Amino acid sequence: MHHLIIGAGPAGVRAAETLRKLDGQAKITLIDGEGEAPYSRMAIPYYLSGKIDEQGTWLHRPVDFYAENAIDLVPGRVASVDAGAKTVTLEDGRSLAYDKLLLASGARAVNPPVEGLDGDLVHHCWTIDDARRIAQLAHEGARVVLMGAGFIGSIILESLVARGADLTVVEIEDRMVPRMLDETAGSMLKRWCEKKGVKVLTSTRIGGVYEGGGELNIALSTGEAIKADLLVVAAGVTPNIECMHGTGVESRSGVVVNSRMETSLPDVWAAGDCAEGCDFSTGDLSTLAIQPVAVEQARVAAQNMAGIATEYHCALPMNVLETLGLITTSFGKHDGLQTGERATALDEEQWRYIRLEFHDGKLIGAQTAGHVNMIGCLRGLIQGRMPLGPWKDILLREPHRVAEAYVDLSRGVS
Amino acid sequence: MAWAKRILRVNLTEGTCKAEPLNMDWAMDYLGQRGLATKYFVEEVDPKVDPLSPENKLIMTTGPLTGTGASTAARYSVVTKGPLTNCIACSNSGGYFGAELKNAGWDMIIFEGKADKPVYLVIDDDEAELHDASEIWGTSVWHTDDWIKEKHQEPQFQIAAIGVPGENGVLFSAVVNNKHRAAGRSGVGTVMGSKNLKAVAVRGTKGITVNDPEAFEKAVNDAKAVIAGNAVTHEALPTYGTQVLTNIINELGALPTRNAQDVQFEKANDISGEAMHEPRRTDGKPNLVRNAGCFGCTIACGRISQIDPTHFSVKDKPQYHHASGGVEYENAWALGADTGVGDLEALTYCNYRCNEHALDPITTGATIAAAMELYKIGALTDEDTGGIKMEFGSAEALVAAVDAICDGTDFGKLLGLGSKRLCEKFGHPDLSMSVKGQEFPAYDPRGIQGMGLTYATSNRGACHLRSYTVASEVLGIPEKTDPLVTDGKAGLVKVFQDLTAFVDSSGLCIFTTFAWSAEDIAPQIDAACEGDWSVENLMKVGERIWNLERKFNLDAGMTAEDDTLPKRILKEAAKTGPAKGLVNGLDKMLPEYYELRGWTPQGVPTEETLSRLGLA
Amino acid sequence: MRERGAHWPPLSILRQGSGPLKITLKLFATLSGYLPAQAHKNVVEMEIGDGATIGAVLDSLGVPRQQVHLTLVDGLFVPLGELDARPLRPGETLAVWPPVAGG
Amino acid sequence: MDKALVIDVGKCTGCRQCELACSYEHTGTFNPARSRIAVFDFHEKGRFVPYTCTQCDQAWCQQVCPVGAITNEDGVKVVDAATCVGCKVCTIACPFGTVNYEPATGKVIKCDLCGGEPACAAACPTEAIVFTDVSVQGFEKMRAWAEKTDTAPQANA
Repeated sequence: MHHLIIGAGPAGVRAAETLRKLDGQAKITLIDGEGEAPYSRMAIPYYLSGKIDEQGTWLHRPVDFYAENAIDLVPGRVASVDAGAKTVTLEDGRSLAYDKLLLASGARAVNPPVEGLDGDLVHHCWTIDDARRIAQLAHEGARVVLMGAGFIGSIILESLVARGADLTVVEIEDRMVPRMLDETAGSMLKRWCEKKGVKVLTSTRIGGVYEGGGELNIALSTGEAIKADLLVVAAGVTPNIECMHGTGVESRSGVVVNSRMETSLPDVWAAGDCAEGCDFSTGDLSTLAIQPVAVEQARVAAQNMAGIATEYHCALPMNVLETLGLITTSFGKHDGLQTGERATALDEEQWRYIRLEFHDGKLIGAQTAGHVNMIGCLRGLIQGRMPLGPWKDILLREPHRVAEAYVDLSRGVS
Repeated sequence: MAWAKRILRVNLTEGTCKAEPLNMDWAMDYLGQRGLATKYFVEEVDPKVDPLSPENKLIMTTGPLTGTGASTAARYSVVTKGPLTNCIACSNSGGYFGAELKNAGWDMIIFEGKADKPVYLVIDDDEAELHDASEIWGTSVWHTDDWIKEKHQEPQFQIAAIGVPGENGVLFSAVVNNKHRAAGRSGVGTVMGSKNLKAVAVRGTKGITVNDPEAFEKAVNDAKAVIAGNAVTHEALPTYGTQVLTNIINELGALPTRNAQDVQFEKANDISGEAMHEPRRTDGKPNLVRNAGCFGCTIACGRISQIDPTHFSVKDKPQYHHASGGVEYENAWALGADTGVGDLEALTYCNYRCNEHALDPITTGATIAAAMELYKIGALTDEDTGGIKMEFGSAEALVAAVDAICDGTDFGKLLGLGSKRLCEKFGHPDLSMSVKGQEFPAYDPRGIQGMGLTYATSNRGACHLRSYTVASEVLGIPEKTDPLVTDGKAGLVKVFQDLTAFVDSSGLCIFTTFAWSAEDIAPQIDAACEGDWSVENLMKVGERIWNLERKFNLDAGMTAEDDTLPKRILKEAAKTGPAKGLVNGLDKMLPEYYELRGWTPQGVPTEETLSRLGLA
Repeated sequence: MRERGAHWPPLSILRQGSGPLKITLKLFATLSGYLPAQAHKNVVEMEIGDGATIGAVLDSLGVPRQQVHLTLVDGLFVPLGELDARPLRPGETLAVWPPVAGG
Repeated sequence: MDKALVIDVGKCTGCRQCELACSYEHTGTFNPARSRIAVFDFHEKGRFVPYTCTQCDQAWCQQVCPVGAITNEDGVKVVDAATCVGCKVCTIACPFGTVNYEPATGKVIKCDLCGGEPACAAACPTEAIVFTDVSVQGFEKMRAWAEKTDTAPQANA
């Protein structure tokens, strides 16, 4: 039995590890498209801020983890897949046969249609190699412009400030992290960043980027232009599914998977950022591109590949973000349903906010700013679909008592 | 170490909050909490100050052990000049508030002046800020607690507050924290109200260290083992709470009944600790839900009760149908035996209301009892009571009277004076069972003679918690003495007073002394704190505190004539029980006590005594 | 501390002396479980043999001596050492508690 | 894991000795705010509920940790503070809320059973928290509660 896994990010590695546990004999191959030691993107901001070195980003230490577990790490990028012949062809022409294939090829950063994003002073912050380049340019006092204040932008923002950069953030939408936070929280985060000395330009578009004299001239939709030593582009990611073209696999933005992480092709599974599966919050298909979902999907896919039928009951969107010390989270249907009920509590002075969304006596979504204590309970309540009973009315008034509600509902014997 | 070494000074007039270092020289002489705060108080406040004027100050204070892992290290005290007594006041409470204050990094808060409008103080570790309390002024402790947590989105706040009576000058208002733990006596909550200070909310996350961690761990574990191995602290108190005393003291003929006209109550067993365990006829559930501990307490004597929802007191009031603090011995006595009411559910309701509105239940019950006697002799009329038939034994009258105090009706305002001023106003001062303006608690000094001296000499007015000789005279702790004799009681009272003074200054609960001797306590303090904290030195600290308090009271205008007991206790013999025919023999004990204290026959500490204690 | 077995069965002791007499027995707190079935709220009136001591009465009900801490006869304290020497007289009330404390 | 923390809610008096012991064990200070076990006070129900990690089999925290800072040592999920980068993903992934981020240290903390001698159980005066054989019925009951909120992928086999 040969399990072939495309992609050595958290999903690929988790799948390989799970497969090895379930089957001591199978051949397991992990194709690493970046040619690096498998690492975690989640750790990049901490590498950039100097909190950890490169090794600190590695998915597993010691280095001989893969050798010890007989997982073949093959550097290379996959050019195509032949699902009929059950082979994978790499860009360098090598061909690998498989019995079972897992697509865990992840996603990649994309550029918006803006002129001048291909210069040497413009970088994404997605791969460890991107991070190395940024580290060279984002020195103390460097003028850095960050394009995009989404999840990735906001998480590396802190690293750039930690490096001593003079930072300006440019975001098209009217607030920071618009897909994760509402107007109140997103605006609070903006004010927070501004208080910490970061310029944040929302509802602003970068019109063009021009390099000259070793610096960048960045034109803004407001008519202004700013000079910079580095532009970091964090304008979104797209699933890496090009290698599946021609296989006939069902795909939308990602490769579509069912509850067992099976694609429409026999013996081909997908997990992580490249997979498009059921979204817990909407019941629709979506690519969530988040760490917890990627590893959970990978484990489920691996179990199924090993012959243990396992279902995955939809992915719950959830995020946690620390931006210059302000921690924000969002869970599930954080913007709620029209037919639902909502509770919010805002303390501007203490930089705290919580918003809960209810439907049918249950919690369906939440977002917070400035709360850290027992925050995982929000996931428990939402994904466990726990009937709140009398707690719903209490939480409508006092949403910050959510941990208490959870403990009472799960452990209290009424 | 152990001390946070920092105090918070809140000037309510100016609206300022400032940190200052703790005076460590004073800490070495007075340990903390009761002793140290009293030292600060007497240094800063004119003894003749009007307790309800802005010139009075109010100190909330923790002990060095408060918030550490020592068993019962929950305590904080409120020190001020009491409006009920015009003496130094120091009321001690448990729950979670004190430990939280300490964990926020504060040994004490000194409140001075008076806010021009109602405020509450919020402490979040190092940050302290006054907030507008106009939305909670005029509401209960319970509402205030909920409101502040909701307002600040902080369920982890520990909150101490006053109720409406404290705002309105009811002279026996307490400070209640965690909704059912009270710094109960002498009207400390009334002082808070007079300063327009509604509540203090605190969140602490800084951590508390001790001087010698290894020695502390050993001392604390040894002491916990003593508590766990002692039948009183390991079985009786958790199971029955202090309420186990009701039947004992009644059998002894020392349960003051119907305003101390009698010394035995025929319905004692109906309101006892045993009764709280009995399934009720109506709903088959016992009054008692469970026992509860204060912060760090390995005894857990606290009572959590739930009132019978069909009982007349709460039938139409679902807001009282939940569990909350149940009656303790003193409360059951004051609200029950002393008023002649044997209805446990009614007492529990009244206890809830005392907690909800921060009233001292001892003075509340004893004042209602005095009003019942005034009513009986016709001195108080239906017109005065607003139509309430203030008859001994009437649960309806009791409930109505407590409601009247909480609601601030005309009759409630009369009762809010306390029994001394009430009885004076209606021409029968001798019917107030009080010393220095404060009602005595649940031990009749005719049946337990030592308690007579305890009450007469207590520095905060009549009180059992200044020298609990009941431990010896009734319970045989540390050794049994005869409750009916006066011999040897002067010495007993002095030792108990000094011991209690230092325990009250440590952060520990005095109830530990049912199991612990000073030899169990001293090593814990000594390991936690720098300095010498041998038993010998601690007893001297206790004596120093006692004399400091005494000196303040004398400077405030008190004299030896105030070291007395109600006429009834001194002249009217007990009618039943072992003490039948006896009055309290205070005149035999007091001169010996003064002498043992090193005081003149006029009850004034001699120069020699003062200099020996470093008070000259 | 005596073994309970030394006094078991205790009937011979209860019957010693000239004849039965009535006393009131009160057992409180955790001792209430040792009261005879006809007891009401910690109290029972019972017949004992003339000359029966406090100790004998307690033994007859199986009250463990190590749980007997505070003993009052008509409200007066009886030291533990005297329980077996103190006979109960007609009409007296014997009240007994395990180790307890209050506040 | 042979032994586990078994919590009997009915025995808890709310004294918080467990929080004191836990914080002292892990930080050297008495600081309930940094305890890995928390006692919830449901005052109006007359109920205290000590709450901490059950070392669940699913080990959400361990699974999601992007840098492998959480390991499974004989069933106990242990955070290696040196490896933890403070990304907090485990704090949102744990559906029980028992992994918490400490701003003071920039790391996450959770119950580690004190290396086999849990300080909370040793400090509990009423045996509301005992460290005992997992076969004890109370633990199964507790696990059952935990499973009510179980969001694990369900294995059909």
